[in-house]
Amino acid sequence: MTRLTTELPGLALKNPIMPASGCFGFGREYSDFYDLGKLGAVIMKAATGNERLGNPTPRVAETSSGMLNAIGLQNPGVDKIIANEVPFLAQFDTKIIANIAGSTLEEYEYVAQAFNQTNKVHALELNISCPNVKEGGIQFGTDPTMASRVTEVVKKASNLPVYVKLSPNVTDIVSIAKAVEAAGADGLSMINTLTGMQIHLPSRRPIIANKTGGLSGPAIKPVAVRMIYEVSKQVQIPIIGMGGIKNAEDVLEFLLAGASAVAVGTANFQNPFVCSEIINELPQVLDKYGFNSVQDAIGKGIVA
Amino acid sequence: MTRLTTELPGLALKNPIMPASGCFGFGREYSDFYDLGKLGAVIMKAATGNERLGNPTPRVAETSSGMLNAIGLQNPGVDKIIANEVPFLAQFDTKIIANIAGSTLEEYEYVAQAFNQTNKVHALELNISCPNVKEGGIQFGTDPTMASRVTEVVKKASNLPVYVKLSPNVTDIVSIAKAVEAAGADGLSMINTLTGMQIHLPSRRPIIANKTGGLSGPAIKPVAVRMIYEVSKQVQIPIIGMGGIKNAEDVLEFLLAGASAVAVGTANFQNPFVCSEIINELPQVLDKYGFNSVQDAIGKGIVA
Amino acid sequence: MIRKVGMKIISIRCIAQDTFEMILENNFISNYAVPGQFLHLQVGEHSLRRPISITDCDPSRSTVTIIFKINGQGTRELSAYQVGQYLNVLGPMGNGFPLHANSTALLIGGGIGVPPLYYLGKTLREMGCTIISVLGFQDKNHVFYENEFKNLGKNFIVTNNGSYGESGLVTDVINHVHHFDYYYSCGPIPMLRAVSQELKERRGYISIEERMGCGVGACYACVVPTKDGTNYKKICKDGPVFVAGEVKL
Amino acid sequence: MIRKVGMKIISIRCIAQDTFEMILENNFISNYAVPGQFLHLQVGEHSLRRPISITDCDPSRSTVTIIFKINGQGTRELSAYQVGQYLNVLGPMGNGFPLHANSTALLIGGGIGVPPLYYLGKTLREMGCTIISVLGFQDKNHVFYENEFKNLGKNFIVTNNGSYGESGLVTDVINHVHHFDYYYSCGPIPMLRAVSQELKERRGYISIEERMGCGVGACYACVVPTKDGTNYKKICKDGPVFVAGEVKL
Ligand SMILES: Cc1cc2nc3c(=O)[nH]c(=O)nc-3n(C[C@H](O)[C@H](O)[C@H](O)COP(=O)(O)OP(=O)(O)OC[C@H]3O[C@@H](n4cnc5c(N)ncnc54)[C@H](O)[C@@H]3O)c2cc1C
Ligand SMILES: Cc1cc2nc3c(=O)[nH]c(=O)nc-3n(C[C@H](O)[C@H](O)[C@H](O)COP(=O)(O)OP(=O)(O)OC[C@H]3O[C@@H](n4cnc5c(N)ncnc54)[C@H](O)[C@@H]3O)c2cc1C
Ligand SMILES: Cc1cc2nc3c(=O)[nH]c(=O)nc-3n(C[C@H](O)[C@H](O)[C@H](O)COP(=O)(O)O)c2cc1C
Ligand SMILES: Cc1cc2nc3c(=O)[nH]c(=O)nc-3n(C[C@H](O)[C@H](O)[C@H](O)COP(=O)(O)O)c2cc1C
Ligand code: FES
Ligand code: FES
Repeated sequence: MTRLTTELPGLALKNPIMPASGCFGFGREYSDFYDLGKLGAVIMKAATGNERLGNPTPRVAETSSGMLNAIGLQNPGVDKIIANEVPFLAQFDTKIIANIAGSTLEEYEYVAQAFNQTNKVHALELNISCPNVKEGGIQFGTDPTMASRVTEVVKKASNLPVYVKLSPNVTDIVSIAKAVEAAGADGLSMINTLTGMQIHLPSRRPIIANKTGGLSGPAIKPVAVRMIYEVSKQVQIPIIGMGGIKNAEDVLEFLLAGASAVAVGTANFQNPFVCSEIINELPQVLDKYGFNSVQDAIGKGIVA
Repeated sequence: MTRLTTELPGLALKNPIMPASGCFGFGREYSDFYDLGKLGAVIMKAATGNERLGNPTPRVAETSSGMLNAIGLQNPGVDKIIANEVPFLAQFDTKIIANIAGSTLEEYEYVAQAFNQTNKVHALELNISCPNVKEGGIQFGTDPTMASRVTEVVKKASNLPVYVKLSPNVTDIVSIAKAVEAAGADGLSMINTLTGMQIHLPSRRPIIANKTGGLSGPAIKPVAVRMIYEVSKQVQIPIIGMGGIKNAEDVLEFLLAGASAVAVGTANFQNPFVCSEIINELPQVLDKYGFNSVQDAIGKGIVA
Repeated sequence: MIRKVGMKIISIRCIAQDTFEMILENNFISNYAVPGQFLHLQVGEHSLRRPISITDCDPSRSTVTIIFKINGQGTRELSAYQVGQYLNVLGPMGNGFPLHANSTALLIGGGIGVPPLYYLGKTLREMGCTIISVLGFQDKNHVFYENEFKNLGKNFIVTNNGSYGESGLVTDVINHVHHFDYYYSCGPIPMLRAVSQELKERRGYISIEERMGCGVGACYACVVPTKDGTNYKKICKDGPVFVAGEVKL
Repeated sequence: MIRKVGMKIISIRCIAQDTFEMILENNFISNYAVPGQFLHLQVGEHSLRRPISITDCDPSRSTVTIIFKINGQGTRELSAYQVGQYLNVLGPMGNGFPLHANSTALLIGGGIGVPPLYYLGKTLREMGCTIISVLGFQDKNHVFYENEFKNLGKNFIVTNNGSYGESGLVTDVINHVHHFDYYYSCGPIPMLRAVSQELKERRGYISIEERMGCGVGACYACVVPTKDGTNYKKICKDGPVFVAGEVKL
């Protein structure tokens, strides 16, 4: 198994595979399918300061090789997550990453502090890119100054390593990555969803009640790979890559592009066993393409 | 047929369907499949001041529900296009839109003037968004000031209506749309391709020799619909919509989102008859969803 | 417990306009599924699975019946599957209807809400219940399973345009049915809203539809607000069956 | 003229490791396709079609044979198609090989470059030519159509690891073949480069592969620079067959 290990700040992972935030709840449902201890890590659903009820339904729509979602950060609030969900996940031999979101700097600060006080969470993933939150969430992710401010606040509020999750809906992702690196981010998580819309012809209305939603799934994989490639050449901090991963070959593509670990989102909905199956297949895929280990593949895409 | 007509500046179209730039050459090849006179218009492949040989191969790659391309604007140069290609297209009872590209303002100006002097071209599509041109093409499309400058220059250089083709690789497409509207654009064309990358695992290299390429096809349709919807609410000028259209229902979705006409790109490669088939199916699709005419559907998405 | 299984298609037939009955073989599902539960079907390469209710189970033959209507691309493709092919299925999903032995049950179905009521009615019947069913369809061509429901007890068919059975909406008929202990309803939201309004003094259960992501309770796509609006229930996990009045329609 | 046709699958068989021969029925293609042309196949819902050379045509039976190797997802799916299914095909595409009656032809194929040479050899044979073929494969398990080529004339098989026939590369064998009028070569670019270098004093034709978009000459995806580097040729429309030396490999 050691050929699958990968090491990121605060996250010595037995393998590079983790479910993506929002696509795995807090793990309970998937623990009926396989032992969560098999996973490199679990990224929890976004936590906010208080409970949020999220958006009206429909919240999802299918698109060609992808889906739109506008869940709207529904979650019971950080305190209940710490009380009810973290202890459940902590039973498993896996790392726990808390995805944190907020409408204000103070909210991010509060949530970060709260997770910091549990000693069961291994890292924070700073969601500055959720396209479904109106009050300002999107602003944090598209402006380098805002992005670095929220990063600084969260870094100060906790001792946990902070992975800033970047939005792909920007002209220049490299400048945002550099800004949050300068602000102290320990790593990056990329990409979040692309903003999209689908109109239901019979009703003439957007399918998603929130009008727009975040596009995920294989459709966006080329955008993710491009952005990870571009950013990895320009920053020193490691990247957790995501966007359309379905199988172990996709994982290798992300590693070659420059990711040090990956997250799998939408694919869990088609196949609840997908993360477990990818972990099983990864050694053969490394063999097939001539890599000794995950470590050996990271950033090894040849772009001469 | 009058229920299919749509009227845009300089373009009284018998129907809203046209092949997208770069996906139909200069029409010759497709004229073997059907009468080009059936089309609302033809958008020609990009023309530059001088001949361009484009990028090394491979220039295309397949992705989930889409493709990447980095042709690199290969074309024989505007003078040869005017001498050899425009007269061929002018035989058909259809409108001709010239897609113009350049590395400098002077080049855009030169190409626009040249097309203006023929009296066979009905409109210009200003390609400020080709992600495959290094010398500045991408800059024009991602910065509102640059975008309005090139629009002004082209407007001055010709009497033809100018449709500015916007790049989706931006944080705020509305501000670019508004900038080019203020600079005198007669219409918008959107969207061009999203920048993406795919890595070939056996060779560990990007499949596209140019490394990155433009993502097109059904994968990007939700992004196109969202952007057209957002922009159409904020500008007065009409939009030619494109991005992943494959059938008449997709066309209606773009009309509802706010497009006044549409272009079909990648789908021509799967099915060379696609534009002709869509024109045949459109009346039934209008019936099915209760619209009298194309005109009746434009911008009629209900977003309350 | 939900499992991912391969279900072999044993038969497929068109039973009404755009409406197909498919019999699938799988031991696990046929043994464990209860009325009101659904299957989460993978159709082709579609990114999201399709939730389809269980119409019937026959554990002795290891079969599970579903009925679906062509509603979009996925169900259209499903209707083109061939006998002998396998479907990739998650199931059984969600919670079934509460079952009250020896009671009188009023089943109220609309369109593609009718299928789960058949397995429910059959099961209740076996538990000594008296069954009355009121089934609404668009028109004559869309009516299905009339005989099957007649075999369970008294049955009324209602069509919007009166082309078959009573004319109008299911609520026009249930008005006249007074003797029952529980009602069970499944159908489009406007129908469920009307039914639960009409029968607000009676005890009943409703089964709700919503677009789904995971189908297992992890993604929060398929929620419905609770009556007081202070919380949400997940249809895939807490439902699809709810006590009438528990959630806001 | 290119048409979009439905081609019925008449047979499909595995003829070497990962290599399949498929016989398709279509009157138009079988009558009009010439050696060196290819079909542009739609596989499933893939965004791009797959170009596959014509291995043989039998107008009397209206059949067209293709041979393909599993190279990725599309060819893998193609190998799972069943007899009786129809393939959506554009064809015949591109230009064929120039044919010189009563000459001696040296056919040089590598791997999946071998298939088009069979139809070529058969046609030249019917035109009174003498055929010598040199076919390179990875190893013994990948060899196919040896007998078919033997029926056309003298044949050499070369495998990279010597597990069958001669050992090494096709260039190691063609070195020793001096008596021919024209050579015809199809295979991977490095092989074509070596062959055309080796035989630069001889007259010959090569057939080239490149990733394609439209396949009809409209998108400029599949270009190859001309010898002097001042221009490009489109493989799908100007090729795939070129006079050796005409383009830069
Ligand atoms: C619990 C439950 C039980 C159901 N039982 C049945 C049944 O027994 N028979 C039957 O015919 N239909 C049933 N439906 C509705 C069925 O799921 C949809 O008709 C089907 O998903 C439409 O898929 P499509 O590919 O044809 O439509 P598309 O519009 O192409 O589907 C696109 C996406 O929207 C979703 N979607 C579209 N319409 C609906 C809908 N009405 N409800 C939920 N998701 C939708 C699809 O699942 C898919 O993710 C049930 C729905 C739910 C939630
Ligand atoms: C003119 C011509 C004739 C050909 N004749 C044959 C033949 O007779 N038998 C045979 O086995 N193969 C032949 N090939 C190669 C064949 O087209 C590829 O093996 C096939 O397209 C791979 O598809 P895939 O889905 O398996 O691979 P994937 O990697 O999944 O394909 C992804 C995309 O890349 C393209 N692609 C990948 N490899 C190649 C390649 N080597 N050449 C061109 N496009 C490629 C695919 O067409 C597709 O668009 C020919 C290619 C050309 C250009
Ligand atoms: C239903 C759904 C809910 C999501 N919720 C969150 C979230 O709460 N926080 C977050 O940072 N990302 C969220 N995401 C984004 C994913 O974590 C991931 O970045 C994105 O979906 C791309 O990966 P994929 O293509 O593998 O799904 C969500 C995605 C989906 C599909
Ligand atoms: C092979 C290819 C070449 C293209 N060349 C051009 C071009 O020369 N000029 C331009 O403005 N857009 C070009 N485009 C973009 C298309 O015109 C269109 O905006 C885009 O592909 C989205 O539409 P689609 O999804 O229907 O293909 C090209 C696209 C493709 C796939
Ligand atoms: S569909 Fe995911 S929670 Fe119900
Ligand atoms: S594939 Fe389009 S020009 Fe050859």
